[in-house]
Amino acid sequence: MNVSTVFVPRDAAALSLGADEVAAALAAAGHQVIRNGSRGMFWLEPLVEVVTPAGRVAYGPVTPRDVPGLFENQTLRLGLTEEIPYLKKQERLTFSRVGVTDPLSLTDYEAHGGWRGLRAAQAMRPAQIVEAVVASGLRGRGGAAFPAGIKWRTVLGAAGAEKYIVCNADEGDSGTFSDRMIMEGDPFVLIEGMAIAGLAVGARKGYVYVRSEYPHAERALQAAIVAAQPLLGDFDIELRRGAGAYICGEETALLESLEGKRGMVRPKPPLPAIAGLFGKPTVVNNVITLASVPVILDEGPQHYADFGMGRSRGTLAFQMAGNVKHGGLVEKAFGITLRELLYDYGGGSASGRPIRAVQIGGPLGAYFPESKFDVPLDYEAFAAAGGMIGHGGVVVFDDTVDMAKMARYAMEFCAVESCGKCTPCRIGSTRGVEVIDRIRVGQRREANVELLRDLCDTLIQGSLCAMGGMTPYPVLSALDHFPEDFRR
Amino acid sequence: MQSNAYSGEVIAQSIAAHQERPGGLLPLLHAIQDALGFVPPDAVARIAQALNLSRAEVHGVITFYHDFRTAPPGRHVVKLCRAEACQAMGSEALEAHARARLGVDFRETTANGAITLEPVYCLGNCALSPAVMIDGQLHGRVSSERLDRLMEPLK
Amino acid sequence: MNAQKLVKMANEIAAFFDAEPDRQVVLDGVAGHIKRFWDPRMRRELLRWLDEHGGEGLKPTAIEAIRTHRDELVPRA
Amino acid sequence: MYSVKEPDAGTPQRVSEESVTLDVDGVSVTVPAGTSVMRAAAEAQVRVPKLCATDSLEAFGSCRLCLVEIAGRKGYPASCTTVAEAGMKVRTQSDKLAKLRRGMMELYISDHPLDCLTCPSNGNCELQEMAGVVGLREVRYGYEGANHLKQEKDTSNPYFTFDPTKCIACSRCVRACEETQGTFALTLVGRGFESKIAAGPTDFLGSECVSCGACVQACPTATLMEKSIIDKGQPDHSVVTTCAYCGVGCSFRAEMKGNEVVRMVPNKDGHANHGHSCVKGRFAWGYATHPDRVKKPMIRARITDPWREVSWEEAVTYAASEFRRIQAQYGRDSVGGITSSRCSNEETYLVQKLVRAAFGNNNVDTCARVCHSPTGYGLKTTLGESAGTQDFDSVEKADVIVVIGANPTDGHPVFASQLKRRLRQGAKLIVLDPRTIDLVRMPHVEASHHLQLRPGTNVAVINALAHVVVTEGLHKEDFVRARCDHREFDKWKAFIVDPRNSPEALEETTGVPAIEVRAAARLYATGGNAAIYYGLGVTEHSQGSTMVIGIANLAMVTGNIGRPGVGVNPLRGQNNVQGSCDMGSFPHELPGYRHVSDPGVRDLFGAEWGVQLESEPGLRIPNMFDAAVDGSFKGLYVQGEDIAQSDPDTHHVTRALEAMECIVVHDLFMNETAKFAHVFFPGSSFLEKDGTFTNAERRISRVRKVMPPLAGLADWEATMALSNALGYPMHYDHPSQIMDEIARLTPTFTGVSYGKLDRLGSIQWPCNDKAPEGTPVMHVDEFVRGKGRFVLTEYVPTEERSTRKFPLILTTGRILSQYNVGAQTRRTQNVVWHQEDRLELHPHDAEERGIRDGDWVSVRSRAGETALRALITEKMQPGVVYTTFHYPESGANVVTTENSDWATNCPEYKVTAVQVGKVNEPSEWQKRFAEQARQQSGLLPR
Repeated sequence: MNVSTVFVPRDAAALSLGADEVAAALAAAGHQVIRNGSRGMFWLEPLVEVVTPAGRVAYGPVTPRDVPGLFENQTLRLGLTEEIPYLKKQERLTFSRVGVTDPLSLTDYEAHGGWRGLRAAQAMRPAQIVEAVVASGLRGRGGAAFPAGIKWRTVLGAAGAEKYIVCNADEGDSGTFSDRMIMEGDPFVLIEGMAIAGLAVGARKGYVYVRSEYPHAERALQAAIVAAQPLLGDFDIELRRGAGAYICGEETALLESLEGKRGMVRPKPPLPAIAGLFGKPTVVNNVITLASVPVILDEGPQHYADFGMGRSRGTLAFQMAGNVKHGGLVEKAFGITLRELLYDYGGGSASGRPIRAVQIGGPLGAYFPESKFDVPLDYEAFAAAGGMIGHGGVVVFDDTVDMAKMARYAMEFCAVESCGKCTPCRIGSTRGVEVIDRIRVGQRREANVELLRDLCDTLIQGSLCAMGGMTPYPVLSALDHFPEDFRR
Repeated sequence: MQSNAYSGEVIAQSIAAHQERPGGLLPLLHAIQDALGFVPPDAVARIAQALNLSRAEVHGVITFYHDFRTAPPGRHVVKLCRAEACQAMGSEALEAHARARLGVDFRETTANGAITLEPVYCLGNCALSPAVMIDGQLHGRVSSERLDRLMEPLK
Repeated sequence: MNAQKLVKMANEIAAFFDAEPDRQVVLDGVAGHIKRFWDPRMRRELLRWLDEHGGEGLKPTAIEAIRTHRDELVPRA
Repeated sequence: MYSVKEPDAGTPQRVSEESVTLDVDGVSVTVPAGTSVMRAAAEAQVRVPKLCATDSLEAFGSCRLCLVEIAGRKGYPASCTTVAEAGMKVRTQSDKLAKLRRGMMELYISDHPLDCLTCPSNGNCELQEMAGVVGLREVRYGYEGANHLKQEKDTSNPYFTFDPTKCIACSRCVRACEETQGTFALTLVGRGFESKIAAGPTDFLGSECVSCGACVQACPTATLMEKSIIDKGQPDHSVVTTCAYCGVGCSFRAEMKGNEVVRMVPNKDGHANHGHSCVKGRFAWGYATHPDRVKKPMIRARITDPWREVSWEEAVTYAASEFRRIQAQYGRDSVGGITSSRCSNEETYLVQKLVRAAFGNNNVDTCARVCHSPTGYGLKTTLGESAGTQDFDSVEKADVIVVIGANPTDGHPVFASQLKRRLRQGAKLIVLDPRTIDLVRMPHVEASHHLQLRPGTNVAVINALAHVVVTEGLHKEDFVRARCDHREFDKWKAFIVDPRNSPEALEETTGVPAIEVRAAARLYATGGNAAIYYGLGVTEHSQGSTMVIGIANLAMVTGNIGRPGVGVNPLRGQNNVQGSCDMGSFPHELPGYRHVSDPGVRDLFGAEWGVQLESEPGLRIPNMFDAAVDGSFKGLYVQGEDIAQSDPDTHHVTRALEAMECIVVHDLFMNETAKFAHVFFPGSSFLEKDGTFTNAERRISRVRKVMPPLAGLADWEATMALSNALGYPMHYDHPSQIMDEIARLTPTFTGVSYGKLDRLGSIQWPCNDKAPEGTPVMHVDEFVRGKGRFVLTEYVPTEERSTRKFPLILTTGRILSQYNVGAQTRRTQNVVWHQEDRLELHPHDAEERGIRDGDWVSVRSRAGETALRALITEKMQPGVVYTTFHYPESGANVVTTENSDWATNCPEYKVTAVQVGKVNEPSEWQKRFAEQARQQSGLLPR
């Protein structure tokens, strides 16, 4: 077979299915192998792309055994990558380069529109940068959905020579991996976004707090930081590794952790924007939020704001996971319905059985039954339906799921990961597990269900942070939509 | 003795490398654990002294984060994801299988010191559940059979 | 009283005031201090030492100070 | 927690120019900006339920009991962490809030033992109280669930227990250890449901805990609980009084059952301590009722005779007749008295009055002679008043803090906590000390400069600092021109700029790198408000007074005098050092520091006392010893001081005491001096009498009687009886009358009275028509002496220097758990922290002598020899050794010499040339000491 240029992802998910072995086989066969990020079509991984005059042609899923004669293999051939409907129908703004470029190649990055946002920002006054982000309507993609520009404005206005940009890369929600894909697939865009944030608020130091469960992402991002640092002027970025604490995804706990302390949640006020890291004004944004900034500065805020609906502007990187046929990343403008995602993209359940429940927004997100699949994915609309989009994770369960068990797990997870500061979360989560256990074995069921609802109310209204405040959502939604599972 | 001298050296080097970092306690603890597999209890006083913290503070931090061990783990560490996406694809069965196969519970090490089994809450491989991480290497769509194959060489 | 001790004390007082450039201030200082802080029997013994042993062991400053202010240093009987 | 319940506003007070007005449950309340909603509610007499909040600690927001409703805000914000805003409408009670609070309590109680009736904090437990307040009626979770009820109790601390089964993880103890005490010995371990409080990886006794009691104070349950309460139960009433240990003068509530003390808790309203305490004042009060207390007067003709218990009348009559016999035989000036810095102002005043009016001479001195007499001389000479210039709170406005020859974390722990808090807020620290004291580097504290000088070179260093300030033009010319005497300044300037005073020239002498001295000088002169705190490391030198003057010079030349945040602050060793000096205890001064040679002053007192006063100064303590050896001094009344143990050159002191014919010892215990005494007056502890103490910041505070004197008479009553027996009548029904007399006679005390003390809590003198409520900061617009006076401070090396025979320099000090000669603390469980005095030396010096840690070593000087066990530590510099002097058998003062301060005769405890070597038996002196102790105890009544 003739020598050609092939792309084999270095994304951790692709590696988890043997991408390295495939790459090695292709290299052994004499091909020029480029390691790219993942296109986010994980059911096709390892996805190999071959450069042809017509464009990049995709094959997948590929195993080392398929490498000999791969290009003649019609069953694995997927046609032009860009034409694959799953990808073609997406609106990739933040992820435009992910899977396309070599994540660690500065020339690649430059060639694909990299640094244009930063250059634009360098020509603007800080206030102008902030107002551009405000105008774009970009909201925090970590889950809270707070307008990023407003947060920046506060930090810009805050007194003090020393300010910080903190990137929250503690992506702990089950069913999410978009932060990881950026860090592994296009780390420079995150670095560029942080540098722009630095210019906007007058910070010269940035920290990225990466969870320890992401060793591949840590290595990729660290290498990218080293490569890009010379281009960032006096803005310095340092990577810090978490140590196994979901709560450190909560911004104030994350700051405590960055300060070398126990990851205990701080009361707000004071807002981190006023008194954050080491007591200094601090921007704390999620990876996707910061990675979305360069395109906003490059194409202009209006271009970004033109996507989406209502007060949810731009796109969101939905992540489909769990029991779904075509799991992966779908970047779409807000407004798409759950049903479109699950069937038009996801292709239904992986098991082929009916989809019974979907958890959106991670372990603190509500479980939706089939009846709610037509709610448009928009922050407000979703909240109205008793859910939250959060970080955009969509975990699919088929009809074999025991929702009482999932409710129990929600409480168990809270018990495992609670920082232990406030009473409802510290004691309530453990009591929640115990009460659900009693319900499941039919012990004074009605009384215990009532107790469980009271406990959930105490958690929602009384907790110090979202950990305890939202743990009841999966519990109550399970109780409301799948009561039969609590009566087995 | 030999190992003590070695760990002492590691602790000293780690302290030297991270002492000046603002809020450098976590990087320092990571450096020690990356090299030794755990944070020896006798490191606490030295770390406290170096960072001008109390021993109690350092102890408090070590015990807060589940990553940090105060005793050496097995030669290999197998982490099973317990989070929702993996549960949706049968991770509980995989858990049960692993426990039975290794004869240990979570946070325990096999009698021959080969494998420590640990729970983990999401590895970011949720589209390829169930996910497992073995000595830092990620694996997706892990069936019981596949897990056995992966653990075979570790025993 | 132990004269040696008193001599040592007087010398230490003299050493402090010796830093003064103005001699009169030095002498007033030394004598004044002894008068203000020394019990009569101590002053009596010091004067005796000056008379009977020529102030042996005393620094010149101390001797001069005591001599020039002798009247004030003599305790009233 | 405070058992006799005090109001708790929940969060600390805020100070602000602007104020906000809000509405709490329909009540309009105005508070300073920054105040929490919880505190605002408290101001409006609305009590919001709470557990993790207390007004001594910053808000934490963990218990979630204090949730409220605020109009226009969603959810239920915690009132402790929510800042009050103008126009806020707050509701603290509603059905919803009641339900939520019950929900919280239900969770708490589901993991708490149900043993209220047998719990030591029963009736005084915030958890119990809150359960009642929120109306908890059932715990639907049951009690079979996961819990913390199976944990071990930690009883390792001698004074309090830690029972984790009762812990609600509110972290008040952890925060108190950090915010209040600044030790950081406590932490939460684990997380979530598994969160537990721990003293680090060990038990309390083995931890970094200094047993200050702040955590016990802060605990809302019985988790941290005094053993005395566990043993005796809750108190029924409390009396506010003042601690009798160090010069901080903490205000305490003696919590009582009848007339038995069950607990001492620091008083929140205490102006010196603001509710904080240390291990001594908080816990080490057991000595007051120790079996060793002598309860009956005793007399004997010769010190080799057995003691005979007699009535007060017989004892007093015998003592008086002896004093009169001696005066008849050897002259009026052959007797004298020593007042105590541990006794009250009133008692001290009476003793000096007795000496001056009844003995008819000025042979009165006080133990301040051997600690801070140079402070009196130095500050009076330069500033015009023999006292520190600031109040303690002033440190909270200091930007640069200089600690010279003091070890606050051991000697003045409660002030040290306040100082450390300021350092954590960013103030800079400079330490001048031969030893690496804890403040040089400890958790969250680090000195910018540690000038580790050689003992005895203080004056050289202070001159070098001043030299840098002036030669580099960093001094405040305008301040000096406006406030100080120009002629004296110009003379001083010429002296100080001389090259011989440069850091470079003195580097060899002091051992401090010139560059460090220069950096420290620049920081002090240019770093903002700069405050100097100093201790006995400054005064107990042959140039002690010179050093105090040098410190005053430096403060004046940099304009660091006369406002909050600056000043010259002596840290007084004992509770009433300042007071005993104020009360005219010095042989040359009448109360108010007025010289006896001043006829006007003598007439004033003479008229009030109805006697002719002696115009010549009397003997100072060391002079008394010399005169005794010399044969012209034969009788001594010594109240509350153990001169035989605390004064230097023990051999000399012993000879003097043996030469006397009547020594009356007035003390709580059979102390070392009593072994040479002919009459023993049993003393009364601070719990057994009324009076006042004056602390290091000139603060006069009340001491209140909580139990009758064990021996029948309070000290002031005994002194009165002795005076009457001497034929000089004294009649006071209550110490308040003594204070009234002091006020009549002393311009700086004119406005002081018990009535006003009760009203204001405490008063800092001067208190008179010019300052009716007292004077926190002195020398504000002008110095007490008018113009500030610069005085030349030539460095004159001490004659005590290391030689081939005595190559090391010994310096002495004290330790946190023990106090002075240890008479009190040795009779408490504080001994678990310090069972013996050790000789601390540097590994290098130990190596050279083949000494291993714990070895017995002899310490030899030209004065004498003793033996101690070695403690090898890097805290010492090579060539310098150190010991404490809390145990008589240690004989630290057998080694110290007769050298003393040129001006005041304050002993040079801090510099003794010694040799150290391994031995395997006690020294000759120690053997004799043991023998004498055996003999004397044999002479005590069975």
